[in-house]
Amino acid sequence: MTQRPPRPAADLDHQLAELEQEIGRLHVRARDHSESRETEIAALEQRAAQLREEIYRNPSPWHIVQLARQAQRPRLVDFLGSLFTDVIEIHGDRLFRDDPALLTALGRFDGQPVVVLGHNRGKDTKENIARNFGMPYPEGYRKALRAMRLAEKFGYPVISFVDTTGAHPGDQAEERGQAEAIARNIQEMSRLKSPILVVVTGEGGSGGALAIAVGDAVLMLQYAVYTVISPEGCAAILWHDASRARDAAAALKLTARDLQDLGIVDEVLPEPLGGGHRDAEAVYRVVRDGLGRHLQALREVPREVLLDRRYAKYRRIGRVVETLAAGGDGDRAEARP
Amino acid sequence: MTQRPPRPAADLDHQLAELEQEIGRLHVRARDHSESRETEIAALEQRAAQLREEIYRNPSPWHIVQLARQAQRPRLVDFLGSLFTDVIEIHGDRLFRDDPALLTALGRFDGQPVVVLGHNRGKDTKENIARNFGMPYPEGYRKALRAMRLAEKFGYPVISFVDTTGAHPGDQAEERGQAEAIARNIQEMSRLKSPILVVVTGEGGSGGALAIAVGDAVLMLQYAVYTVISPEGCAAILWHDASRARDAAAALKLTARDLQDLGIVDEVLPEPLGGGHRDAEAVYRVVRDGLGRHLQALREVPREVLLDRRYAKYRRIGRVVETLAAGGDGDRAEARP
Amino acid sequence: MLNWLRRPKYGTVERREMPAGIWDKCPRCRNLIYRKELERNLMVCPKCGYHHRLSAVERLEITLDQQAFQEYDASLTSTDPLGFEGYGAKLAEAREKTGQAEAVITGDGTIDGRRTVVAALDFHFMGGSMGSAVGEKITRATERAVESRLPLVIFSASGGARMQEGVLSLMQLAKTSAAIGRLHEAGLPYLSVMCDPTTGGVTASFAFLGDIILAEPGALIGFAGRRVIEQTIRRKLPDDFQTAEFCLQRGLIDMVVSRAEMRATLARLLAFFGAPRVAPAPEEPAPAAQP
Amino acid sequence: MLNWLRRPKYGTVERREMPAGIWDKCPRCRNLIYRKELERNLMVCPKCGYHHRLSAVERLEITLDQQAFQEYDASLTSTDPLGFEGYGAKLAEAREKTGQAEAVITGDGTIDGRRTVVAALDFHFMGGSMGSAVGEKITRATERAVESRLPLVIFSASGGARMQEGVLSLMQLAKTSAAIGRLHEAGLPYLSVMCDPTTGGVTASFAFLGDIILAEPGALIGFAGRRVIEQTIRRKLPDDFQTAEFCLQRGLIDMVVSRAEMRATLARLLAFFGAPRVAPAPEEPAPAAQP
Ligand SMILES: [Zn+2]
Ligand SMILES: [Zn+2]
Repeated sequence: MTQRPPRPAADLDHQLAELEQEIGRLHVRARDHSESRETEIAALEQRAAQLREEIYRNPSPWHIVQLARQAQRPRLVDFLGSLFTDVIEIHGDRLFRDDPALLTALGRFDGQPVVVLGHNRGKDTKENIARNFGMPYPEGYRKALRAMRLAEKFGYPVISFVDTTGAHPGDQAEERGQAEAIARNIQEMSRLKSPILVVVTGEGGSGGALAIAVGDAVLMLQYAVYTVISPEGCAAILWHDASRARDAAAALKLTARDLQDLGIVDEVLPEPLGGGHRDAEAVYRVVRDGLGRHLQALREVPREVLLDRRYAKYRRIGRVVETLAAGGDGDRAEARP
Repeated sequence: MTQRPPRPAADLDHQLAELEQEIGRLHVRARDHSESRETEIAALEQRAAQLREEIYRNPSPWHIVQLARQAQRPRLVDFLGSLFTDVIEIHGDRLFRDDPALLTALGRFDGQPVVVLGHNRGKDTKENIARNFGMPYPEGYRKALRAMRLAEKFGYPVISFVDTTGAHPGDQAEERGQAEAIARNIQEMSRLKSPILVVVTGEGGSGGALAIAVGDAVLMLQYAVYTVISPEGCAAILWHDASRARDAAAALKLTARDLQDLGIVDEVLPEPLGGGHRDAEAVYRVVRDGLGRHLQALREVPREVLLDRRYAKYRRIGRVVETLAAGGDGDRAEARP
Repeated sequence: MLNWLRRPKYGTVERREMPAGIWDKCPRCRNLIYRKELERNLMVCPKCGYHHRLSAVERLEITLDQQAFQEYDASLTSTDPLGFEGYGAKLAEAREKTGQAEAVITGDGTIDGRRTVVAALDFHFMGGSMGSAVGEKITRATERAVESRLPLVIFSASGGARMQEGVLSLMQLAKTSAAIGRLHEAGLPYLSVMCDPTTGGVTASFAFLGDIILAEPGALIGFAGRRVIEQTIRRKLPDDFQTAEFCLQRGLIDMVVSRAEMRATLARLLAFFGAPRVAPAPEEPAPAAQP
Repeated sequence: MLNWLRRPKYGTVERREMPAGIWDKCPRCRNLIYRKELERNLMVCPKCGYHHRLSAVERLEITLDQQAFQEYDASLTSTDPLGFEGYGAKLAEAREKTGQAEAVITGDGTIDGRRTVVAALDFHFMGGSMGSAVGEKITRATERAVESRLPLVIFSASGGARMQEGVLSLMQLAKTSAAIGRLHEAGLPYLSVMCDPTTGGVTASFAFLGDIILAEPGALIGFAGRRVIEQTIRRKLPDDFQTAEFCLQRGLIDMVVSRAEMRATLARLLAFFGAPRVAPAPEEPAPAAQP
């Protein structure tokens, strides 16, 4: 894992905020007093742009958490519309309820039939309330599993889009066995006889994310995050101080680059400077390109090899040591593949 | 299908009821007046016994419906206790609820591991209310399916006991997809890679029965019934007269012998004269014997042959004609195997 | 309606051959609708969207490409295996009324050029009830799909099992579901379309076993009947209980598709699942309505 | 307690080595219970049946036949892969406190003469949290079960994933579940025993993937924490929420088994599933408590 020198991201934030305030004040004064402040404003804005670029170029993990949570980030329905053709949404777990937080669909990618699924976050509050902010109930995971079994029946690849703060922390989700549903999906995905491609596009929140994120290739947008717990939750539990979320974000190694270094993410898909919401088309391009390459590679892999490789891929994730082996000093070892 | 001459079952019923009343009156009089009526009573009781035997020996379909509904008939828990050893009940569909109307268990039959399941009717009102009178909710069928998949994983035979008036006619059962659950079970049982033995022990009511009744061998106790609709329901719908249930019972061909004639039941297990509740041990004996023989035969069948035979068994059930074939007169034909 | 489908040999169909210009009262919105307009609108009320029930012939006419239909087992019918009081007369009456030998039409045809095996149940024939013949025809059609490696599309419209055949009719649930099970194992697609009403034994067998389950708007879909449920729970059920929309919300079906969109939706699904494309048949004049 | 288990090499266990005659207050019924009596009763309160939490060593001691245990990977432990603030110190503390290198003990042994692979999580070790080492040890044990064609029994007691290892710990859900998936495909039995508490990532992976799932009475079993749920739904949860009994009623587990019955129940299940029977080991005197 590479360590990068710490950057004073907080300072940059602070400077930028002050600049933006000052620019605002100048605009108001120019309007109210009919003064021309153009030169002054232009200078400040140039400085702000520089600062922004500096931040964008080397965003801190906490900045990246903010980018991942950006409300206007491309969502599943955007990817569905831009990367796939002949999309037909399918509904329901055939057991209890159709969970709008998790979308499943048939569609074509590069003309080939695939099954697409993912967390179905909305663009605005109304959509998000209707879709429970992309936090599935157990029936959402079971709906995803049904779609994946459909894919398996026909040998179609599964493409899964991960974008959730996590599982739904509600009593009914517990009563209907969300732990069981997540466990079941993880197990079934590890053995599903179809290629599985995963793209982490926004927030990859813990079990609610992993429940649809076990695959042969896990791609991740540059400013997405993927984490075992939210930085806020981590700071609250470990340090009893939710305001240390910024530190937790850094400590958790939740960025795409970190996760690539840790062997968890297979490819980082670069985003436009400042975040995917600034140029959605550019995001679609890198996702399309990434999916295309990996799908092509996976198509050629025989089914048994595919399953063996998938197993080996997860098998080796983790860092353990034999503390007392050979005299007690400890051999550092990757998990045995 | 053999046709038997009609018997005046109703008359016998009537005569017996009158005799029993008269015997009762004599007993009362003997007690109240300290008279000895022993000879008289003995004569009447002999006559009643004759009548009973006559009825028992040739019960009408409607009598058999009554016998099948007899409250003291041996139930699943009795069979579990008497035919199986090392019984361990297992619970739950792993989805929504543990349905007490449907029991699933591990156990040994003749020392061999099997999975046992069935409708879990109680012996008294309290038990029956707790178990919804053996009428499963969707989660009951799904629990049964889970148990069957467990059997399949280990190659253990499934032994299923059918004893229900039918599926639960409630709103929640509908909301949670009881049609889907029944259909799923029927399909999965038709393809399950384990031998399946079914014993219809009491009432085999429509879809609620069939949901656990698809198998390689379907045995049926002599005074059990198996029907597409209750005689009362049939009479009400077809003739708008529920009191014609007796006629419907005859018309529906719901007795074990009738169903054997129709190729639906593989073996009729004889019951003691007057019904299984009069000698439960005798019932256990015939069920044990029947299960033992069929299980032994099925054990020797290779898995693929088993599935092909099971398919063929159901494939040929039904009576159809080609009405207009070869000039329009109609060739009677069994369904093509 | 297109009125192109080759009619079966059974009897004469008089269904809806009323004098032109007649008006129908919509059973839902109570508006009077000009019959021709209703027919042009695929028997969907232009005022309220109510989907009138269609016969199996009408269903196939509006779904399949013209001329491409090859019917299976047109003359197969149930006998009266139990000697059930009144059954023979009812069968005869249903045949006379519908012009069909049984409550389902099966065959293969194309939808927008995609070949598929297809079945359509007919509620007008003894409530679309499944006896031996319906079960046998569904099963044979399913087996043909497996043999020919074709998809299967079934339009259900049924009150359930045909009680006049006793347990023989119940066993058709097992027979058809077993055939569908083999179809799934063979990796072939099965699209189930639930039309108004799809209840009882048909829901508890093939209708709920589709890879994709579609339904017409407002279609009644359920296992137990509303009346018996209300008796059990001792209260009124909500109006939308057991409707297609209710089932969609409960996760039991995939989509509710209006009749106007159904053909195109099926075509897209068949295309997705790789149903074989056939060259479009040469245009021929539509045949006269009756042979 | 039997106190026969070979102790791991790590540190000195001081757990419960208090002077004889001490009294414990039961956290549920508040009665004072004589420590020896509690131990004789397998750490179950004789007054109210409260099941005290056991260490992994205690769990194995009361479950396995004496002397038959062969430990796997005793010295395997998590490193601090993320350089996470405070993690190293916490690990060291947990090791010192429990005498274990990690939060799970794995190995094989016999239960009533039936050989099985077994794992026991230790809630006293960082809340039984699953980091790389716990995931790795569970996975290796599962793979050993497959290689040796042995059953697998896992006693879970865990607060979930170990957040100090970030997504590496989350990925242990995938790793262990994949291994369990292979075990199922190999047709080998897996008995999952949920002890108090089994929550978070461990429930969302191997703990809920047992062929048979058992739980101790009153054990807390759930994915999300009570507090966060109450914040979400803005009301109090019932007392029995997320208990073993609650899960049983919800169809999520197979049985609730008291500690007194657990060993016998596991033995019966292992016998049912055909776990290989081994000759009983010759009686040896129980070893002294500490090496
Ligand atoms: Zn209308
Ligand atoms: Zn106590």
